Amino acid sequence: METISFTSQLFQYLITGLTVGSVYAMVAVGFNIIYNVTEIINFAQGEFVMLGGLIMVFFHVGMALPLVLAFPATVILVTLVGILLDRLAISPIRQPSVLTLIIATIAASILIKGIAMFIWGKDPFDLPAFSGRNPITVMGAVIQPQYFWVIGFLIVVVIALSIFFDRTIIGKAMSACADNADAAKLVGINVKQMILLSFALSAAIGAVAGVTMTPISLMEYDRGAMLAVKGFGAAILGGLGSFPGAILGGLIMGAIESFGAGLVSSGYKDAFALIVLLAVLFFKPSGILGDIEISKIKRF
Amino acid sequence: MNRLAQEHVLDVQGVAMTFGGLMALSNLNFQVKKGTIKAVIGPNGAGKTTLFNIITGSFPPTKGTVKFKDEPIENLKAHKIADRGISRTFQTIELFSNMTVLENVMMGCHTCVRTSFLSSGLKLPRSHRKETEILDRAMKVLRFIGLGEKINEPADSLALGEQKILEIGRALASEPELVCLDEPAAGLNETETHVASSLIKAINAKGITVLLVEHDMKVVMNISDEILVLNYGQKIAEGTPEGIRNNPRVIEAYLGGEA
Amino acid sequence: MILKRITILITICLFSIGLLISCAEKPPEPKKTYKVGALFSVTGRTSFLGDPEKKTAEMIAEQINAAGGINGHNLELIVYDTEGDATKANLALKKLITQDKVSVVIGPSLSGTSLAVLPLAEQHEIPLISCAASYKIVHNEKTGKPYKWVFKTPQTDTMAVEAIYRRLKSYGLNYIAIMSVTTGFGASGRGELLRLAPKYGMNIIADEKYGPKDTDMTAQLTKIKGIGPQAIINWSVGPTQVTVLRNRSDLGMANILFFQSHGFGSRKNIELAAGAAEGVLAPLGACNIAELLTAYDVQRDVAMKYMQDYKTKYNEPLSSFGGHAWDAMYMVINALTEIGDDKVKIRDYLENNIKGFVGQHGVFNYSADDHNGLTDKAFAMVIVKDGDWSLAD
Amino acid sequence: MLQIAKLPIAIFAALIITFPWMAHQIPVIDHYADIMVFVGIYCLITIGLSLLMGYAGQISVGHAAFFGIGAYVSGILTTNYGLNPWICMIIAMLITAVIALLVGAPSLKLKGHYLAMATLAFGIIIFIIFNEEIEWTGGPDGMPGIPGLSLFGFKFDSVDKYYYLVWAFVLAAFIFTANIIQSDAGRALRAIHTSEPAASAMGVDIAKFKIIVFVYSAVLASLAGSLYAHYLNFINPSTFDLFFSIKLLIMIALGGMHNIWGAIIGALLITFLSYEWLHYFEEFEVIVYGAILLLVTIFLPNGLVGVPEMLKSWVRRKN
Repeated sequence: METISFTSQLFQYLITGLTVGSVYAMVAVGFNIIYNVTEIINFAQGEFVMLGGLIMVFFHVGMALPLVLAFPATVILVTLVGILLDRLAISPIRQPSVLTLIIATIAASILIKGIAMFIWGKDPFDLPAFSGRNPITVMGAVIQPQYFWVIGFLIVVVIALSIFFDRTIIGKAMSACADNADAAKLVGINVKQMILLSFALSAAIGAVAGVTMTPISLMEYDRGAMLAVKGFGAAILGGLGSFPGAILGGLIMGAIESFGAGLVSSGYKDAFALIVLLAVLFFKPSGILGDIEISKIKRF
Repeated sequence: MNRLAQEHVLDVQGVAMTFGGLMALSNLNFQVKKGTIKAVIGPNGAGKTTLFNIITGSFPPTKGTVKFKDEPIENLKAHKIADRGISRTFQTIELFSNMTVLENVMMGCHTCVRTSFLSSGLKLPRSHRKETEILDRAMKVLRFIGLGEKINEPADSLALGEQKILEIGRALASEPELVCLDEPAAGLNETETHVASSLIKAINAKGITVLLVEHDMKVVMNISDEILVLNYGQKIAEGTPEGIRNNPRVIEAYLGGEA
Repeated sequence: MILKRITILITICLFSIGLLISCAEKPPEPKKTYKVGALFSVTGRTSFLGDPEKKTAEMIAEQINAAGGINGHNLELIVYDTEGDATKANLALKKLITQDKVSVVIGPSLSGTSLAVLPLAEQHEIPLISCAASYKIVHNEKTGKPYKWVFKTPQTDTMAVEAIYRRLKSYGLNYIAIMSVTTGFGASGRGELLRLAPKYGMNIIADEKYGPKDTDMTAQLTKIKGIGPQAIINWSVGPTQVTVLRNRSDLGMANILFFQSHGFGSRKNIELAAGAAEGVLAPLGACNIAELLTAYDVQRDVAMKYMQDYKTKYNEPLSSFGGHAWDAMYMVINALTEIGDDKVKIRDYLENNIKGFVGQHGVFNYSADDHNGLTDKAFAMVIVKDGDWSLAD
Repeated sequence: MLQIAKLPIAIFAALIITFPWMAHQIPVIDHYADIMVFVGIYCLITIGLSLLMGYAGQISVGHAAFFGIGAYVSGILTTNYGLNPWICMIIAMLITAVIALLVGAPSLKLKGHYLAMATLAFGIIIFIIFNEEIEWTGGPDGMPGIPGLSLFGFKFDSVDKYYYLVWAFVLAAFIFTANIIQSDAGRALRAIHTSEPAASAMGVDIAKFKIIVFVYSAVLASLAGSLYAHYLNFINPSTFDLFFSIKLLIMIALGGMHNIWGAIIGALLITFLSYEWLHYFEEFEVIVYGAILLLVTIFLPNGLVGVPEMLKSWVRRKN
């Protein structure tokens, strides 16, 4: 009987954890983009991921578009959904309290889920892996080529975002809104537009996460909520508003789940990640890389 | 001016405060005599509000002791200090904007009269009696500060001057021995400033010790018994208004030719 | 004061709205219909059970009415969605009984919801045919007998587990790893796997779990790989049972014998597994494998007809769960045809006259001691070969 | 002065008392009394949550866990140990209070989204425990055979009897909570909500107040859980999952957070929507539900209790 050495097992847990964690990290990054501009947590973030996966299936499998066309088409379509979300659900709210806005995003997520169920039904869908399904063996651990795509796209997203926020005028304007919306208004930045942009951007990132994870884990209409919860956990663990924090948080959550399932108890694996999260919060109330001073300025 | 009592109600010894390496206060010593009005002045960033926050328990000092009526209070939480008899106002108005004028002042009575969760939930006669008592006290304070007519208006609908007065009233409702007023005249017009100064004097006349931070030199010189001057977190002078007016270090550091 | 009064007014309005909606929906008084109630988890996380059940039941009701009803009586099927929620199931059953006045109830789809409404059926004395797996539904632990008013159509987990264990024993394998999803379906299967292991001399050397929305089970499988069992048994439904197969094949564990539960009964799963399902074994009921049945098999005709009807009507492959509703529906139709819509008579009919009933999931023989009525023959061991089912023998 | 008028409470009580009779007069809403039992159970939770969220300004996305702890403690103690259900109910409330204290003390130092995540994490952990500790809880399949309630030989064994039992608790909780809101303690809570520094300068022990309210709302949820378990005679974990916590949040927000009546109206509306009215939309149910929520949040940011105020200001503008 073929077995696997303990070190290889550990390595396998790590690889698996990082891949799952990359998806959480991308969701968490999406949360942060919107949080930084608006202070709200967009609970429909998980639905962007779900839509990314299902729309990609429609383009790539249903319409047989090649990958290079289907991928951007999916991202554009989900971005449009993000824009619609802001226009239809967020910006019409006249006296927004943070909690009202959050409830609005929860309502929107229920609505999107319902529409997705109506369009795609309740069954899961598959997507062919981008570069085949022949796994590679490294140190006794098996790695699906798709894992590289997931982790790779996380890196691409991170680099693209840091260039966007540090080097472009729009990105800097968005950062300004994040720091102080009133001051940003005074210097002539259109805050409403920045909010719209933040929704578009995080929808696009959600779509990327959905497209890259679907070949690994399939996709169905009600996957969004759980991803949103995990991504929210990752964002909080890393420190809300911090992009490196989101990535760190996501990867840590993924790794704890994987190691917890492998080494301790698979039934309690989700609980382990959350217990670690609580422990971190009790010692550092603003998350690992969160700034306590900044979190004091925020209303919520 | 009231110079009868000479004992110290507040005694600040060797207080220092650093924020992440930045020295906001260093080795500060001073006393406040019972029944007097003491003003703390100094340029922006001199550490006045930091001093207030330490005295009222927003955070403990890095070093040093603060004694109120001979008992150390520097490590007590804000609400404990309030219970001991120190109340305060804020530089940026911190009224309870979702409450009426009356409720704001009633809130101030929290230190003296409070009901337990259970007895107020069950509406025991005890809690009802206490509520009446709070109401009486609050009405008395409101008449004293001259807002007796506006008790049912929402606090945030008042004019700025009235809001400042209301904040002072709220601080008085707890029947404190020491009130700390953080820039009571800031942003007020001349009439309002005048009202505020006479109110402060009236408070003092009731035997309540007043510590205030203020930029308006007219107010400070007019009402204080003693003045403490801070610059860069250090005491550069202390004394009577007369003495401060003529102190060369103060003139150099802060007053310039103004006074 | 006025504010509060208006608030009250609104409350009254809300009540009235509810009232209006209810009135508007009131169906015209039918001449004489037989009313059958159904509780399925049509939406929510367990819709994979309730959705095909509802479709099946509605299809059968339509067919019956199109053919002139039951002895001239129209068959009215009233379906409520429980969403897999115990509270909703409880409310819906009471509504079926007191409001809709049905004479028999089919469902609920889940063991949990079935156990939740079981006392109500007993209390209100209405026959209920559950479509859920757990043996607890038809086994009163206090008396050791079935509950008087409750029947069920699906094979119990016990039968599926025994089918798998017997097969393993015949191969001479006894070091096994089990995996299960942390839902009612998985937990109940896991319970039976653990309970029956000693009886069949099975050593469970790994017992791993995963959540119903998990995206990857590599960690659990890696642990199992490290332990090295002779066979793996997985108990889950929905996308996770496909993900498990894919992860397993990625980890190069395809050479370890792999059993799925009877929840694997849809060709879509083989398709979604994208080749990773080859060689996987599963105990399945007749309706999954109608084409594989020999011409002599009594179930062949009913299974083929159901499969074709379902495909024609809904244009999607059959799920074995729909078959449970099929079985329950036809038992009820038989009862209504024979003795009318009296509740007591229906119950007695089910208990005494369902003998040799040829259904989708086996041949049923109900009795006073057995309200499930199936034997272990109800499952055939099936293996995935060239992307399709094939009998394992 | 914040005064909760007595007349509406009296009218409300009268409505509640006569409702089963009224419902039974009209066949199509005959079963509404049954739904109202659950509305009552959820009202117990939302009343506490409304005090916590609307008045003290502290968010909790974990109250389903307290609801579940109440239900499971009652369920386990009555079925496995045969204890008197009323005693179990009190034990459950005590256990919940201790757990709420242990969880609340560190959590309530957190702010905003961090507090939301901490309570959410707590809720999920408890849910996992309900699922995993099969020996105690029966696991995902649930725990059948929980006995009903009776008092001095009087059995609460019909819908109407249980209805009055539950709503008696609701009315008591409502009046208790309304009294708190109108007292010194209620003012202190609203003070904390507006300005923590000012509140503590007034001598308000913020940490203590937050924890008391957190524990109070948890205990109410626990009571609701016990009542739920003894009514359904069955519990399973999925009743107490994250989505129920979110549903409670929606009830509060939809009803109106800054008014205790909002807790009642929200529970009423959401329960009837999801247990009864939306049923008629079949597969569109989820879409309609989402759309209703969204429209209410957009057009009634203060919830349904804010409607009279909106109408008033609209009329004022017209004149």
